[in-house]
Amino acid sequence: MKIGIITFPGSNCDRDCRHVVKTVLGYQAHLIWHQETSLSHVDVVILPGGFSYGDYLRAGAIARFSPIMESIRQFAEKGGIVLGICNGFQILLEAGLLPGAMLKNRYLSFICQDVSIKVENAETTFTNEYASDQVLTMPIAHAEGNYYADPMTLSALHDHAQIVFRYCDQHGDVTAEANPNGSLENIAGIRNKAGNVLGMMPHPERCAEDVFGKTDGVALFRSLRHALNQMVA
Amino acid sequence: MKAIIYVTLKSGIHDPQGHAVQQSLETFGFHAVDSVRIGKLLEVDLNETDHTKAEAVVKAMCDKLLSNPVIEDYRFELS
Amino acid sequence: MKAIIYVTLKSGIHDPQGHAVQQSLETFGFHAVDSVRIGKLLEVDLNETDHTKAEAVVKAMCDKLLSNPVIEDYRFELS
Amino acid sequence: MSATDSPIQQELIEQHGLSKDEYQNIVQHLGREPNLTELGVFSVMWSEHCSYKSSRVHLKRLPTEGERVVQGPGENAGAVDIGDGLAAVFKIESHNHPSFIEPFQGAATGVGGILRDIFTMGARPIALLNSLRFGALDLPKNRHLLKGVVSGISWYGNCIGVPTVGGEITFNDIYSKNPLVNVFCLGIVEKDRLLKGLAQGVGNPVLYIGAKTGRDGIHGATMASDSFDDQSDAKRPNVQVGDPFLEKLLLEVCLEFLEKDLLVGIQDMGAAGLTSSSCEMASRSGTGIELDVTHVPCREPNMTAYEMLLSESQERMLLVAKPGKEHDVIAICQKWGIDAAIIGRVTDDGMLRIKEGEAVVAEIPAKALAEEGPRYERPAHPPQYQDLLQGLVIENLPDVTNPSDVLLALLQSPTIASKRWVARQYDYMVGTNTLVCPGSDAAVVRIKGTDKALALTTDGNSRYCLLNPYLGGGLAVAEAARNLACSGAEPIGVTDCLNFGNPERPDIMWQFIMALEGMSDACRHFAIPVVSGNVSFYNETNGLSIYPTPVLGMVGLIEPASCVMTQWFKHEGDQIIVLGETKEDVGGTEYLKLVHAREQGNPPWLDLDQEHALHRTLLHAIRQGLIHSAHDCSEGGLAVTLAECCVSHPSTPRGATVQLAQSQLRVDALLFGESPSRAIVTASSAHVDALIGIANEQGLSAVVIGEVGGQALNITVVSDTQHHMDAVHLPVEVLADVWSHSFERQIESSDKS
Ligand SMILES: Nc1ncnc2c1ncn2[C@@H]1O[C@H](COP(=O)(O)OP(=O)(O)O)[C@@H](O)[C@H]1O
Ligand SMILES: [Mg+2]
Repeated sequence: MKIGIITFPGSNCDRDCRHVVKTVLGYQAHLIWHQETSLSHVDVVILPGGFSYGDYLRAGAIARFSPIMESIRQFAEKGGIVLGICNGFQILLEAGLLPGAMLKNRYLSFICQDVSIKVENAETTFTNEYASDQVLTMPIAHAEGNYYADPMTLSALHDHAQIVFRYCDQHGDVTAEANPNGSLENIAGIRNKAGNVLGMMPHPERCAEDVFGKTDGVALFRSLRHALNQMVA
Repeated sequence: MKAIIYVTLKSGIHDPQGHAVQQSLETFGFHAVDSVRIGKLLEVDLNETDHTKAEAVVKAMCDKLLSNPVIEDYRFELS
Repeated sequence: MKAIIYVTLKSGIHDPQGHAVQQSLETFGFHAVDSVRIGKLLEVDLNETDHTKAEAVVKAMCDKLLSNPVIEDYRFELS
Repeated sequence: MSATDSPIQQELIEQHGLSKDEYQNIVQHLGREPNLTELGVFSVMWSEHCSYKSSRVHLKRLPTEGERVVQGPGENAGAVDIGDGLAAVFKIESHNHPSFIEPFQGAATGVGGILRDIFTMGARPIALLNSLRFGALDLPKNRHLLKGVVSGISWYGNCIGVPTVGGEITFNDIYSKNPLVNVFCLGIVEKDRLLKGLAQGVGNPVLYIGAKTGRDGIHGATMASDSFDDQSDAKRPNVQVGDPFLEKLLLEVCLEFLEKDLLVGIQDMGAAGLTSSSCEMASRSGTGIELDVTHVPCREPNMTAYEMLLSESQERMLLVAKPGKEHDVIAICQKWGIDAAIIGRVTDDGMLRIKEGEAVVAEIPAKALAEEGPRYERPAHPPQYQDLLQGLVIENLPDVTNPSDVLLALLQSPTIASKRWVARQYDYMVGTNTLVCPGSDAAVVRIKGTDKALALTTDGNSRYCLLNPYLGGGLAVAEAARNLACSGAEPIGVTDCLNFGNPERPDIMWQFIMALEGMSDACRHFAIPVVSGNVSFYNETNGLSIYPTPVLGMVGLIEPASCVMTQWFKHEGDQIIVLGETKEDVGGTEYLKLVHAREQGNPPWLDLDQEHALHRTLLHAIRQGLIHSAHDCSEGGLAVTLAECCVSHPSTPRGATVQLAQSQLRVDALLFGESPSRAIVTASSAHVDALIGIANEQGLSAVVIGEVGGQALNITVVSDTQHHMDAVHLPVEVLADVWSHSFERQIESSDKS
């Protein structure tokens, strides 16, 4: 599996993603500068976390005009797998590759902590190595992760099983107390209608090594490979 | 010309930042405040003297970058 | 009453955010933009009907909380 | 050289913070009267902040050598060898004055500054820590300062993507008008590729990269060398605004220069901006630098040479490129969207020569600015109040009768309560290196590509230093080293930030000298070299000085990385052992302040040999896999330490049952006294004997005092006559709630009262 990781000015989880994909999991990883336009050499594109353009104006707003974004749009249209993590999710929203928008967190400005999230849909390109309703522990670290969509968009998300992860408590109950940022319906991650683009606020690359005592992120990357194998087959 | 652009959250969308500010006003003893909503104020200097052209440019900038139509409205003044 | 408060950076204070926005507008082809400065726009609903009192309250709020007098100026309108 | 336009008046000299003698000295160096620009340049370079004029003669006492030292004090940051061809580069710096004037931007730009110090050495920053001091949280102003500082640190560090992995915050009213903001950064570089602030090679191009120059912070360096009075508001236009996004680009650009080997030298434009970077680089290299200010990228129109030379606009660097490489440098800057300009060249005449086009506007020997500034051996005397401070007669105070309540009160106090409210505003995980997150004795980051990890801590206890600055200095070093040892690390280097009052006062100077001596002796004893540091004087408002506050940032090596230890109890049934001896150390404690409202007495006595024995015992025990947790005793004593062991586990608090032998001690000294050189460790029963053996070999006492388990913390005190006192009996739930949430409750609920 060849994974392309986009570096925008201000990305800061690009190298973390590469470390996990390449050194920990043994896949191929390429950092791709945002001014490049070719994605022909990769199977999967990751938009990593960070503060592209300092998150000035709105998180992800400026990055979406980078030259690579047009290539990503075409890549996604042809069914290519695109994963946006944290700031990457925000960029996908701003670019219109995923529906909705991010508001500022409801309580504290920036929150860094481990949260529990529930796999709402284990049939996706991104989650096929998880069990349905499985409760995962993953870190979040963001100031704008309060997902918003208008009622029509929200019902479309429901209709097409696009909600992939929700914040929950340790037992898997999706409660208001378990919602760290005020996100609509505790949404932590959504995919597009076609199912090949996912945006999520938690960081799977930060929980993919034994040394951290948490490895729930590994299955996400494994799911991608599984999905790719099936696409080829 | 100079454009003053006002970007506000669409009505009906909860404004967490405004809410937080309202709460701290409350704790500082400003009880007369019912609600606070926070938007952006952009002052843009343009080297464009034609009013119609300037208007078109500012509108395009707002649509493309300066506001997010999913959650925000904007209006502007030229002078 | 309703107060619209405009908070802007004092002149001479660097506005990295505005600068970054201006630069990206430039790269997206908006060459007519000389400078962008970004401030805040606050809409405050007050349950106060007396204009003079409202004015005093809003001024106090701005001085104490809504603006940072070290780097920002403000002005407001009541309606 | 153009003649002085109009003669320099006495008033102007004073406005520049220069004394008459200093002015005469300038005239001597120049062989003529300076012009206004030159006067400005001298004034910043000879300010306390840049010249260390009151401290330099004393700083020599610090031990700065050791086998691992790659770079000692004098460069942008210090560096120590950590093996595998790598060096750890680190430094601590204060941003106290700017943070008082504007807490958010002041703290943010402090983080920006320390990061630049690290990556100008070619090192990639991998961790930030801080050390903060505020007045008590019941004053709204102090809460405002705390919130502003924390969000400024959080904004800058998170945005640039360097994790803030730890720090410390303590509270005392003395900091109400002079809060302290000290920030520490650590980076990693290949040892042989360390970059330095050198301007070698006559004719080599001098480049300016980064943000454009504005009129920000002109005279920031002289401000940092000034005390506050009620007119300080007038100094406000000096506020600088940080741009972490630009700094992130600068960071990547600098590392790319290193990779492509384009540079001779590089230095950050910190305090006194263009002036200090250029004259220091030239002075270090025995060369000169000639700059033409018309090439300096400016943000505002009509800036004068004076303004450009003294501006403290953030996120700027000065560099000297290898011959012919200047265009590669510019190309890399263009790729990342950063301004770059060739503004001058290296010369052989030792002069800092500033031109405006063809006209020379300033011409000063670089060494005169950077190295030959004034140096004072200022008078130093112990203050008369010192005897009063130390004169505590403990027998006159009643012993504790309600230890449970006192324990809860201590756990609630913001100095001791969990700082999770703060830490979770920081991205402490970015970089995927953080093995121990905020909440244990030290933070631990792994070094990718090796089997090593580094433990990091910042420490300092200013009350100890007030009561006995010599002892206080040593205790700060001891605590830092102990925190590292508890984490499984061997201390390998230290950086210090010396925050003091007005050095022109003999009592302050005495505190400074004594504290420095205490620190030096302790560092020497433990063989930990000091490789970098910072002095912040004039932390004084309306004549009231802060307590003497030396803060240490210490780095320890863990190898293999699997030998990492954390402070919390882990297994039911583990035996609890106290290492080290408890003495009657009540003076200067949190307990004495909280319960008896006194900041008095002699601070706990520090026996350096015992302390060292503790460090070695901990390291041996951890490396041999004998223990499951280790937590040092510091503020709040044994009782607080035990409670923290119970409740600081990130998810699962545990109870414990403990019996303490009173052996001649007062109960308050036993439970809440702050004897150093102690730690609480746990081990399975099978390993207890081996552990005690190691301790005894090192000449350290080790006593089993109880067992982990149950739903409560029970502490029984057994007197010499076998009388049993149920000192503490508290459900773990209660302890956990009080310790975990008190801090945020005090910040948030006091706003509502
Ligand atoms: N300003 C801060 N920023 C981040 N973490 C902090 C801060 N203050 C305290 N902490 C964390 O809380 C824990 C306990 O701090 P402290 O009481 O100072 O420890 P110690 O007494 O062992 O030095 C440490 O892990 C520390 O890193
Ligand atoms: Mg400790």
